[in-house]
Amino acid sequence: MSARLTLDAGLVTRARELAALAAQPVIDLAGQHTTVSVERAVLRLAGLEGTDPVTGEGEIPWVNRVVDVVREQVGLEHGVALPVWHAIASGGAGSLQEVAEQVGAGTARFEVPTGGAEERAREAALAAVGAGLSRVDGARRRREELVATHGDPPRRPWIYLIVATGDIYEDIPQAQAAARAGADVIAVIRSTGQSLLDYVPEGATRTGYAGTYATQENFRLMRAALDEVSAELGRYVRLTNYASGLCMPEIAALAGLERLDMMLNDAMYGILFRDINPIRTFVDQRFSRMVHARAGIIINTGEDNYLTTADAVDEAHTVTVSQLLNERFAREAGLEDWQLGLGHAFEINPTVPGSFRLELAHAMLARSLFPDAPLKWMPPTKHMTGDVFGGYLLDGFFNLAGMLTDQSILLVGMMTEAVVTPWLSDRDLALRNVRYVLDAAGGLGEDFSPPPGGFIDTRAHTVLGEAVDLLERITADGLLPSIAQGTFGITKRPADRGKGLDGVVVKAPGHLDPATELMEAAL
Amino acid sequence: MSARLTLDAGLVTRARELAALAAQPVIDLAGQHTTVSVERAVLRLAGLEGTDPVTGEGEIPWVNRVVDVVREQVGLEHGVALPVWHAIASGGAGSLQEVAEQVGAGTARFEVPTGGAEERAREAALAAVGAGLSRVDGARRRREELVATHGDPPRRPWIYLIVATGDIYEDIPQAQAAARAGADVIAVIRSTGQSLLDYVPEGATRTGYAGTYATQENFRLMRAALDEVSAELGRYVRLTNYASGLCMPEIAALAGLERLDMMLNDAMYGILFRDINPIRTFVDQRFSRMVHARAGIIINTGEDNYLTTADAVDEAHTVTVSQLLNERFAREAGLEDWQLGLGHAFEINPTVPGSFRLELAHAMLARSLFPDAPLKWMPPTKHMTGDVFGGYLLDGFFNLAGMLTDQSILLVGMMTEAVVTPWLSDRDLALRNVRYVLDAAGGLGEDFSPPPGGFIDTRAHTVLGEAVDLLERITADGLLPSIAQGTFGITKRPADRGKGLDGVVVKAPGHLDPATELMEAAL
Amino acid sequence: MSIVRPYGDTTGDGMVQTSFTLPVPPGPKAEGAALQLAGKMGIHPAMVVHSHGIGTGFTFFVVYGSVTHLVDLDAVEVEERDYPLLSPTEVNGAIKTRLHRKLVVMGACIGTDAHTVGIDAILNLKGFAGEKGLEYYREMDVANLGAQVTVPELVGQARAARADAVLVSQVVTQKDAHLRNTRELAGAFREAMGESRPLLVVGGPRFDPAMARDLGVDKVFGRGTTPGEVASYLVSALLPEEVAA
Amino acid sequence: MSIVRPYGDTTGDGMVQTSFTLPVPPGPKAEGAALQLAGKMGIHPAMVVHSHGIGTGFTFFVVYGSVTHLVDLDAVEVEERDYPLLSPTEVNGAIKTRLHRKLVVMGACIGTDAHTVGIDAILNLKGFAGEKGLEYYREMDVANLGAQVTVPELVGQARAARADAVLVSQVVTQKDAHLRNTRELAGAFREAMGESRPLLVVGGPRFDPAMARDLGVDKVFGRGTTPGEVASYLVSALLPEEVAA
Ligand code: B12
Ligand code: B12
Ligand SMILES: Cc1ncc(COP(=O)(O)O)c(C=O)c1O
Ligand SMILES: Cc1ncc(COP(=O)(O)O)c(C=O)c1O
Repeated sequence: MSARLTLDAGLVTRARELAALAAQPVIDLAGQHTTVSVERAVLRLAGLEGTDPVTGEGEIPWVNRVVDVVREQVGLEHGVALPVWHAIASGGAGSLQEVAEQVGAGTARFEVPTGGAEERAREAALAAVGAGLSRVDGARRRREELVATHGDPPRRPWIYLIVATGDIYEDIPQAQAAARAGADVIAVIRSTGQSLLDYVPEGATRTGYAGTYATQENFRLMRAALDEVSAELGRYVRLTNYASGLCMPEIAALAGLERLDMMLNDAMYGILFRDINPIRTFVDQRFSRMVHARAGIIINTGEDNYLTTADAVDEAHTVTVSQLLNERFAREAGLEDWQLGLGHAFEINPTVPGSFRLELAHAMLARSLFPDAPLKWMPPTKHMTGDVFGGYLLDGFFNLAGMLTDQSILLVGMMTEAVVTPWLSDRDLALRNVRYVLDAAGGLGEDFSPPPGGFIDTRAHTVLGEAVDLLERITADGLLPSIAQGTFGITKRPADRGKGLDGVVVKAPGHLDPATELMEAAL
Repeated sequence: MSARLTLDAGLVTRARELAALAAQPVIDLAGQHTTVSVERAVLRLAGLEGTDPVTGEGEIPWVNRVVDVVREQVGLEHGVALPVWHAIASGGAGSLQEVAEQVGAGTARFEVPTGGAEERAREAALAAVGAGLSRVDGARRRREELVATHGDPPRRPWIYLIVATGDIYEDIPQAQAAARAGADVIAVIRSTGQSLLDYVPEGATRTGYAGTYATQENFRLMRAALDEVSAELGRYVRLTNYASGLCMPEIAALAGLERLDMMLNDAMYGILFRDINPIRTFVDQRFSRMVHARAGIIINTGEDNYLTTADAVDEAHTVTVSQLLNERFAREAGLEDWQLGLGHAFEINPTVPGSFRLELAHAMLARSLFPDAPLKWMPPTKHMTGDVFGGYLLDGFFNLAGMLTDQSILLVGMMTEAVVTPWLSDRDLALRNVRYVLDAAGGLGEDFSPPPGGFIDTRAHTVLGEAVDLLERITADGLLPSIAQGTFGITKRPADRGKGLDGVVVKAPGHLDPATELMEAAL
Repeated sequence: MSIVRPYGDTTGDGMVQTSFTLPVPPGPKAEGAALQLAGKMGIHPAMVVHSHGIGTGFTFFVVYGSVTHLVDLDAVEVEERDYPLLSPTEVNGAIKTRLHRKLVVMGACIGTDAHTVGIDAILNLKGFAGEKGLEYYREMDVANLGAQVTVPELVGQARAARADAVLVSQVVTQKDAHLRNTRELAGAFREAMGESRPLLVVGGPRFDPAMARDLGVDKVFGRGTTPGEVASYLVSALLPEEVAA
Repeated sequence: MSIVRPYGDTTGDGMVQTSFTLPVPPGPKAEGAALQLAGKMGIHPAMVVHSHGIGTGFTFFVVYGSVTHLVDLDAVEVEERDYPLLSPTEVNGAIKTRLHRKLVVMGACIGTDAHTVGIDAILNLKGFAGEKGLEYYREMDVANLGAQVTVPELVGQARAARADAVLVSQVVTQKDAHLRNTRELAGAFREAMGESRPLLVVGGPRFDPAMARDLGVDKVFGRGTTPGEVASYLVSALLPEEVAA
């Protein structure tokens, strides 16, 4: 395959060793903590839906109310499962729903069971959450069936398009139109505010800003619409959303239940770009990745974002380092290589001489370092301007580079990137662009063979070398201090700051998280 | 150089042999005829300028009036030179200008001299035309000086841009703006009607349609404007026009006198696309090419045009055949390889699968077959539509292919190709497009190496093989009958039809064309 | 609903894109001028999202915004096809049964226009978009005079050949050459032949089909015309069914 | 001359390009609708040079033509810079001599907007377009609160720090979020601090600099703003020369 470079095997091995070393302390940390969102995700997997009609204008989900009250009454160190299923197992409530209603009514009284009661609560919790995981397994099997029936896209890269009107009912026809015009994957971006909400909104929503709220109902509606269009097209059209922000674990659970196919899910994005507390993020990450592993969901990591705040040439190696860390965290959580949609991006300033060849070098490095991962390649955004003609051209060269370097998932760029969230016509023009490139230049890989020692090969090795050097420094300093120093995306995030820190709880011995327990057991 | 294919040497040799065989009868024909325009060009080289203020609303040049009256009185079989300089040498007129005035007044009486009178007329004619050729030589030296002073464009391909407002005074600032924005060559397209005018208009003109009249004064004005901008930019900006149509020889002469740098000049374009009589064309061709050879002008041939009427894949080999014929005709007329801007074009329907790779194959075939010729590559026109976004992308891929295959002169495509003659902004956007491609992907040739036996190599050989087959047929049938059958551009042009046939005259023994004689002697 | 607005990403948002050049040097004043123009075009609010100088005296702009105009679909006047589309067999049949001789069709590009690909697409055997050209029609007698034919020449040839229909192509439109040439054509035929002139049909990519009357011809075809449409029109215009009935 | 028109390739030709989508299926009716809209935009004559269906219910158009509107350059209202551009040394000097203490500047992105690159470009040492950011100015005391700061939080912090100027960035504009947020900001400061509120400066790529008054803030900066411009403005607005004199 011409899109592969022959990388220095010693460097590659060293890079992976260092990534594992750097990740380990954080993985240990994740094991020692739980968060409010992990606990809420447990309740969601056990089937608790709906909102408290009274509190907060009826917008607060029952899972939030229950976790908050449990925390108030007995703390979260043991997890929410033991107190809740103790209430049920001990006859205090007939069902999980009834527990919630008691919380609503202010009559719930939780306690942490011990001895036999603990064992009964534990069994009940495992059974309830196990049922939810079975629904997740069912969704995974259903996806496999539908892919078998309708078929996968006929070629790589898969074409990935964004929909973002803020109104699920405008999104649906636009997504269907995009699929008919050639999109293989539809991503519904979320409203600007959602990632910092510490609850998942409910129902079909029409009021997002620059994105549509991620809700279980919106997931369901869009997945159903895409199933319809998949049948029509004879090609399974995938759906993506964001397991990110303060509710990452819950959204991962909802995605598993509603058969989403891919999820944006990055180990550090929330820390860097949403100022979410690092520990909160790493704990939530691990849980959400286990769910994704179980659900057969492909994750998309967010290294592209670094290049919007940092320079894409100077900081190219930070992308590589982050990909290696994301790979390590992902494998540890049970994800397989085919599920690792590691991210990178075409973000070099187009006025830099040789920018296109530098892009090729970076893209081939990623391709060669992660040969089995479904790499996701992001289009130019930072250097897109209001010159929509120049932008359309740049997107065409992005598409070309994506094809030449054998990327797996191509997020299609919009000529209006610097102007507006995509219009219907932008998406259509973007698809025409990518179609031209793939049809006209498909197979050009045969003629593309950067020579060993040439510009591309040399540049790729330079970046790999810088990545190994940085990993050496990170293992020495520790990953959390490195993040605090602004290593990624030149954004500094200390471990003791950031949003959502108050939702982090050190686990007590005997903490029960039935979801993690079941998922780990199945690995 | 990666942009070269290793072509089958046997096929290449055979192709050139056949082209020479096919061209010879037509070269012989050219030697046996003269045309009104060749004769007028002789007078122009001898310095006859201006128009008859009386005839035809003052628009008819003296050269036309003199040639017409000579023809009326004594026929053109001996050429215009002998009767005219006989009139002068015998004291009938004091100067060429006076001859013209006598023609205007109706008092001129021409005769074909013989014996000593013939010899005196001949000497006088050679001296007068020789003075004109010295001015052409002077212009050539001046160009060489200016190139030495200002320098050539820093890189290949040279960027070639079209200006075409119809008004020389709008053209000039637009041409200067284009040069400042990066154009290396400016072409002023001619008004739609000019090629069928059997005279060259005079003076600065402001009333062309979709192009500006080619006049000696317009040439002068534009060359002066570009000299100004060349000095400003420190880069010699070249000027191009069209030695084509019924006045091809005269325009070639004016171009030589006014220091134009390149000229569109094709052996068959006028026949096929202006329905000009084939014999007229081939006679005018040979003369104009000798002038171009002498003037150090680079010619641009018109094979690109075939692909606007014929299919660019099916008829790719007709382009190759025509290039080989143009090469043969050019060399025979004294042009050197560095002057052969053989034409070809990016005109494959972009919806054809693999269209871009097919374009690469065709472009590499031309590059490899004519390694020393400054190939001129034309952008997509036929498949450009009103979708200006798609058009801008296609032009970008054209630019990329031009760079990858090492073309010498790149005529920059306009996104509004299907809409309007280029706007100021179209030209500017087109230059931004080519600048992006050359800056961002320059050097990509290092990574581009179509393997022997691969798609590109195979396709190039297929076309070359088809070209040899067609040349075999043409040598068998004769070039004129082949043109009559619609071999090129699927347009049928019989040798005894077409415009300007009445301007063709069989030369008598003793015919004098002092220009040709002097130019041939200097070869 | 008969009232619509442009659609960016939400029904009724009215969003459009526009670009243009103003003969003013780049700067805040130029941007203000661009906004003024956008406002006059009905774009409100308008955003100048890009501008760059071209040379020293010009600035190019890209503007996005919402137009306040409403589009009334009921008020749209369309040159709807008011004749049935016939197959070649039907066309031949109609000519045979209603005319009892071949239909004489003459085509040309007039003026200095040398673009023959369009008229060839309509006339030549090869045709266009998968449809055969008029030469394929057994019952038509087609003469294609090619390009750069003068109007007097065309009138003469049409008269000599007793053409039933004259088809003229015009592709070059700079300075409205196509409109001028078409008017000249119509005038010359009127003058030379009066009521007995052949059916006059013009075509080309930049014509507005609604302009026939204004130009003095019988029919105008625009971009993407197919030979079958033209053949069908000729039958309906020259051999209306009632006449045959 | 103060009257100009768009320039295609000839002075006064008025040529513009526009593209838009209408919620109607492709066809002659759709083209007619596009021409109607173009006409209402003042494009006359207009050519629909391209159209294609998007899905079944929408059609995308590209239109070229000449606008009849005139642009009156004299009537252009420009938010001209009405303060001198100062170098960092001059800014520091002015603060030192006129204020006798550090100028306290607080920056943030408010609402749900998380785009900090713009405000960072103005505030961070690194700066923008070759100019150092305000943190580089010795006489300024700069606090950058980052993104997704709520308005009440910002008011509180500004009051506590006795900020002289509050700089707010807004990049997301969908559904006019930037305008809504800016108005909320102005209202909250007015309510909390009345006349003694800090100078309010907002910026972002889609703001129209002429809107400051309308939004209730002191100054609005648009795309491409440089730190030097902002520093110079702060000096002129907070420390006018007369006061010092
Ligand atoms: C091919 C082509 C040429 C070829 C023509 C070869 C030939 N034998 O026809 C060559 C290379 C010779 C050429 C030369 C020139 N060209 Co030219 N050319 C084109 C090009 C690339 C394609 C036109 C075409 O063939 N379209 C395909 C046919 C099938 O489409 P069509 O003509 O629209 O026809 C369809 C309909 O309109 C309709 N139709 C057309 N005619 C008729 C008639 C009837 C009766 C009916 C019923 C229907 C009908 O049916 C057809 C099928 O659907 C266009 C750019 C473009 N992409 O459009 C420029 C273009 C048309 N050319 C242009 C110009 C300016 C020239 C030149 C004048 C340039 C110059 N100064 O040297 C020269 C000179 C020609 C002259 N004297 O007229 C301009 C015209 C600008 C304008 N709007 O005024 C264009 C738009 C390019 C540009 N942007 O500058 N050209
Ligand atoms: C980088 C970027 C991001 C980064 C931001 C990282 C960060 N830490 O800032 C990331 C990847 C995180 C991101 C995320 C999102 N983004 Co974003 N992003 C961009 C992008 C590519 C570049 C913006 C940028 O950095 N420009 C460079 C800076 C220097 O320019 P600037 O902001 O204009 O600032 C200059 C001036 O405006 C001015 N200025 C700006 N602020 C201020 C303040 C003051 C006081 C002053 C004086 C001057 C001033 O001075 C600066 C220097 O000249 C743009 C697209 C584009 N090319 O413009 C989209 C864009 C802004 N993003 C967009 C969207 C929708 C989002 C998301 C909401 C998508 C989603 N739903 O997930 C998310 C969520 C973010 C959120 N909650 O707000 C949209 C906004 C659409 C709109 N017009 O409403 C854009 C336009 C892309 C698009 N077409 O969809 N994004
Ligand atoms: C990894 C990742 N997560 C999430 C997001 C979206 O942000 P938010 O969490 O605000 O929805 C992005 C941005 O594209 C991303 O790359
Ligand atoms: C070789 C050649 N000559 C001449 C022309 C121009 O045509 P005209 O002779 O009508 O000016 C062209 C068209 O681009 C051409 O390719």
